[in-house]
Amino acid sequence: MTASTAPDFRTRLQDWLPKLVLAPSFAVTILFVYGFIAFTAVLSFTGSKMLPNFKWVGWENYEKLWALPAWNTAIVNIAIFATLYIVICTAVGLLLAVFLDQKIRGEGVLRPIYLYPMALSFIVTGTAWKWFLDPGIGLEKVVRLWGWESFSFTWIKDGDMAIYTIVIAAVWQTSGFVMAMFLAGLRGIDNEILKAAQIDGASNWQLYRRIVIPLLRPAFLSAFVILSHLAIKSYDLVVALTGGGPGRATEMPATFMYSYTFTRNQMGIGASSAVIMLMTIAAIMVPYLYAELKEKK
Amino acid sequence: MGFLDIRNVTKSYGNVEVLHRVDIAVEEGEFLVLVGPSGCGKSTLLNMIAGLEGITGGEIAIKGRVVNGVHPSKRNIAMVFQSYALYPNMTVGQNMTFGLEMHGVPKPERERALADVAKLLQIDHLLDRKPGQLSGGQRQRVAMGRALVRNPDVFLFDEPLSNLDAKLRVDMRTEIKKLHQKLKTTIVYVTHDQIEAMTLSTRIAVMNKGYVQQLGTPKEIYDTPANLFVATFMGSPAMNIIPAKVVLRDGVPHAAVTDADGAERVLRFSQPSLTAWEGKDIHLGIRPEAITDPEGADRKSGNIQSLSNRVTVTEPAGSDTFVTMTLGGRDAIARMRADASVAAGQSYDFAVNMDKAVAFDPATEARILP
Amino acid sequence: MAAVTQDTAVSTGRVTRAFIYLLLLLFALFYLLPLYVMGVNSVKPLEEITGGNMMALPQVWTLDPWRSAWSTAQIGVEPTGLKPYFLNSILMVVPAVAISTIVGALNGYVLTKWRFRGDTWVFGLMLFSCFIPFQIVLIPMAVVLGKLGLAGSVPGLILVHVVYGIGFTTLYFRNYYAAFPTELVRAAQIDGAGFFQIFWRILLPVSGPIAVVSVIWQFTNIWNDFLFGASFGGTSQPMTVALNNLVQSSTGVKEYNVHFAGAILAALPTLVVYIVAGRYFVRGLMAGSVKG
Amino acid sequence: MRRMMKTTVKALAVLAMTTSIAKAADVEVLHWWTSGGEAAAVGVLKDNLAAGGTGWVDMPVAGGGGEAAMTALRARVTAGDAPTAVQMLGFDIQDWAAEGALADLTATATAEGWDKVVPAALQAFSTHDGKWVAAPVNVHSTNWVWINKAALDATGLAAPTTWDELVAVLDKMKENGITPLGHGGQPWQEATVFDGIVLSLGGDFYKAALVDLDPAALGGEQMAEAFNRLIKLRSYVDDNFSGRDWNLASAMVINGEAGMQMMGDWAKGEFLKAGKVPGTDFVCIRFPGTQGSVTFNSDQFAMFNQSDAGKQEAQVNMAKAIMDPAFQSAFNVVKGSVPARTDVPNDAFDDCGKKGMADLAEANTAGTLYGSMAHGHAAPASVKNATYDVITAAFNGEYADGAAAAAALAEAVAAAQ
Repeated sequence: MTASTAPDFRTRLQDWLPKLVLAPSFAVTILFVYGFIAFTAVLSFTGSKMLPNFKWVGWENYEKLWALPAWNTAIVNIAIFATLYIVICTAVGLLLAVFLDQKIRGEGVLRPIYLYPMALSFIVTGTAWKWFLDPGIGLEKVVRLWGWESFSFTWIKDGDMAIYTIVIAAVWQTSGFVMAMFLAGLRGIDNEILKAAQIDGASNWQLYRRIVIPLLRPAFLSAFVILSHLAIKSYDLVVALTGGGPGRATEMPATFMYSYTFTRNQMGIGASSAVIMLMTIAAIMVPYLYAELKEKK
Repeated sequence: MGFLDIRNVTKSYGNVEVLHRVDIAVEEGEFLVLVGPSGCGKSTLLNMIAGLEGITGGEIAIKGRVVNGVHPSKRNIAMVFQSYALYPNMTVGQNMTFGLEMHGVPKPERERALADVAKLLQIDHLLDRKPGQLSGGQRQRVAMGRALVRNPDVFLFDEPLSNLDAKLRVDMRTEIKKLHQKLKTTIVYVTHDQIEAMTLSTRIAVMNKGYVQQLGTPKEIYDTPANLFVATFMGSPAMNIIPAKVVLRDGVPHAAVTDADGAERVLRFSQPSLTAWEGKDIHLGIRPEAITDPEGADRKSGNIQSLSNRVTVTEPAGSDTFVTMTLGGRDAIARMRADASVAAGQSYDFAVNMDKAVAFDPATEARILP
Repeated sequence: MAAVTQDTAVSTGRVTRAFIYLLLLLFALFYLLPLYVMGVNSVKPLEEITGGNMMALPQVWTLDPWRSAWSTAQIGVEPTGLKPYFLNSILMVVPAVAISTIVGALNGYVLTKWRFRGDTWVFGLMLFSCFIPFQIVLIPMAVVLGKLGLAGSVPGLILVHVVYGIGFTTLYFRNYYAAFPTELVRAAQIDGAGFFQIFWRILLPVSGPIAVVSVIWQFTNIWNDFLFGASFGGTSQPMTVALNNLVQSSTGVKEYNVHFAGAILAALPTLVVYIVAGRYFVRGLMAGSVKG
Repeated sequence: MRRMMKTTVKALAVLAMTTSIAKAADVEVLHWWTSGGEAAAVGVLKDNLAAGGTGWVDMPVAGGGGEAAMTALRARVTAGDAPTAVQMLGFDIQDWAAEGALADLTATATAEGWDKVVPAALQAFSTHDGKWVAAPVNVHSTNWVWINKAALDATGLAAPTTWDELVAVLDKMKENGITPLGHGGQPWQEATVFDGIVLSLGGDFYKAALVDLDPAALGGEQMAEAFNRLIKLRSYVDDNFSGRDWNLASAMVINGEAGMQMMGDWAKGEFLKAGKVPGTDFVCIRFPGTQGSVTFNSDQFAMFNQSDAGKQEAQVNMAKAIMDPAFQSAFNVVKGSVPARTDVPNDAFDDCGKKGMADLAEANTAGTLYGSMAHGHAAPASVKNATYDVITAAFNGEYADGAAAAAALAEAVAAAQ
């Protein structure tokens, strides 16, 4: 009996290969994501101005940060923006997906129309949006030219309303993508379930409310995650549309962080705002990831 | 030393041992079936033979060569999967020769092997199709063909018939049996279906909770189950298990069964050795076919006992009629000839073949050996 | 009406359908609006824009803004138009998309078919990289790129985009491969196929739908990136930076028609990708990423 | 797969090599002059350098008055791959010099006699610790007002020279049914206007408040008055101002929709481009009350430390080329600004340009040449932006009155320091 219990070379290699293949990605993630997060966290406790330095200042940056009115504006704005953006995008996306799923003629044409905004950066569409929302040359003027003289749409110029114009543009950009996700979810639902529900006497409305929408739960979750991280990261949208204005009424955490880190030479404060943003993202993502990965195990 | 030796094999995931000291020696040409409920460890064992899962303890040897740690492809085995695992992007022909290609077999040789096997399985006309275009039965054949082409030392089957409908399953079962008889290959076959196990195997390993409960020929397993689990798992309808007490009548051991109304029925054992169990509780095991109408009783039996009882349900199954009664507070099933005239609610005199009865120790659940 | 051949088994009345079509068309208008604004103003002379109505069709049609944006507009010191930057973008986007997609596919393959202890942790950690705001990694990234000698070069940009793209691509492929029967992998192993052979011969041929999703996603993200391009592009700046240079001059004359033409030019590749591959996109999403 | 990787790696290596070869003895210039006129102006510099055998590797990054470029610069410097020359404004030069990142040009400067021809106020930015670190290209003056001649004539009043006259003109224009003040609601534009207002309250006050950041001046009564004036100006602006680009505001003045715009000298380009003639179609005046004083910003090229001798030589060549009077003239004629050296002949300049040069020379001699706060030549970026915040808020009516705004300004500046 040839009693060699040691695995042969090829087998050992095959055992290690998967890990070897994954290792670079993992290492890169550890360095470029977590290493950099740690770096930022350290910076947030230093007196870094234009370039990083490591003069320890304790919690000073955080104290300064929370004392800044602009940061508080940014927090309020992101709360308003994220809520409206996620809710409206989901609603519009779902509505379009459900309607598009009714064996619509021309779906092949409509779908790319709904989807294409996702393909464009706001560097590209920012100016067009700015114009469109501008009362002097945009919607307001056009509607007035059409004869509705009293029409008024001056949100982008109004410190209290400007944040809602950002919601409009953001919804424009991503609701098509959300639509695609829901559409995929809808197409994945077993037709027999729908037939069964119809035989049970459910009206169309009941059918969707009681059967279809609950079945779309995974799509809802994916949409929520994608939308919430887009909301928190939203930067070029704000820059292109309002530049943070009127005044600083549309300041958001991402624009705030960028300006303090790079244009105001207060890298320490910028880093502390970044840390708070990251903690917020983690607070949303970690429970989701945990639940998601736990279930699939 | 067998052709395929499984020696003291254990498997653990972390601290949890899922397979406990399995010891099986399979001879060349043998058809071993691993049967058991899901989660019993049978698939794990099969995967370990295949090399798809590591071995925690013990050894597996094929043709005398210890294969622990040897890559699946170097064990000279072939496997047929439950889902057939046909590569969806390849044609049937490519599917079947993929293994040979991977092993560096030259093309002409591959073509020859493919042609032979395709002819054997009558799938020549399917070779250019994709798996998606095949019916369930055809896929099953292709999956087997893929294994056959390799001409391996050991064939491993992982519940290959469970995705087929009832009729096809029976047909394919016969087909596999024929193939085995023709090719005399060594097969390890996993199933949870005890009929497949009985019909196909030359030997069966009944598994539960990571233990081999019993290893034996189908007849051994059926007639002399090692314990309550094997007794109830093998056979359909399952063996009737009735709580009873051993009493001595005229120095001969009898099983006393007490009904809910307090009435006691007594059935004489054929095994004198049960005298030692006098006064103790046992579980009496009688297969349905050992409880019959008096005319249908086994004439070779030396110990037919009469049992009068009320019929609760009758289920005519065409060839037989199954009759349910209450015995010792439990449902017991009798298997009558189809023309036995019996109706629900009636009282009836059943004939019990006590030669086929077995007794189990309630504490250990093991069969009390004669 | 028999619902058998319908996309869904829901049948709707005539009035409802009219309403649905109306609503869908209204939304289509809403989505098309900015594109219309850009398109219409890119074929007007400048006076018409600064003086007039942005929604109106041009009185004088001209293609000069397009010509100018493509080949003669001032981007830096040279009046090169966007043309040369287009090539820079392609040189960066193609390898970056290819590498991140392949790496994502391999990762997804390992994470679903070669599972090991702690693999979900590894995946979770990698996934989080999708969610970090890129502004914060700028400075440390610059340090690392400098150390690697990749600063200000196309390979450096590719590295950056791959690093922050693999989170998404891994997610897509992992979800997709999770639904792929593991038995096939086992069968291939028994057939003697190695780690890479299984990947190339068995998994990759059926990864079409999810590869489309991954490619579309990566292509648009990388093509549209400005921050990394401006910071790490060095002398091989991508299209977005050039477009930004064209559009964002602070103290010069603003040629809006050229800006719009340039914007559409810069967006063309992504637009084409979405329109051509859009149908596969939904299919790919269906196959992978929204499954629970 | 392995083969593919190999080819990719090879291709990348080739790419990397070609880029590094291209850099060898050239100047790599990071700048944000990307629009037609400006870029053409820099092109002159490029051609001059090429004539002397020095190549030019262009790295333009536009956006937000150099903000994007500065971000890119930070990334480049952190990566240890600084460009050879970078367009830079005011305090950024000082900040980078303080980091020790800039090359020393003193030898060249001494040989060429820069300190005699460059105004002292500019030198304050071009030198650090007595060493020359940057070569100034131009001087923009920011306290200009551009008036539509027809609109001014319609008021029957003369071009204003004091605040009260300005208000009178603006009121009259309002009566005439046009928007008196064409303005774009972006922080830097509001700050530009504010610069003019503060300067009109006295050069010393400007220096005390915005340059020296004296808390008393920042929070004092004069500052309250300045904010009151700013708030007053808001009433002459249409409701649609916010976010508007400055050149759209210029267009309003050009079209006669608006009466005047308060903007730096670069606005002239818009008027000229529209075919308007200075003196006949539009009038350029100093912000009322600031004649004789100039707030400026100056584009300079800072040279970053290079170890390579070839590159150092290229830097010197570039610095010399920038300071060449012929280039200074050619560049500034195109750009609308005035030369950074005072000995450049004004033949090539138009009326407004000549006036700008004369004003600059006058202010330089009188000591009334001040760095513009709005354009980062009065205080460091953190202070500048904190100031922006208050100005923009005040302009948008977020403070009850000038005094409240002044108090907020003093506080914000203190916090940012």
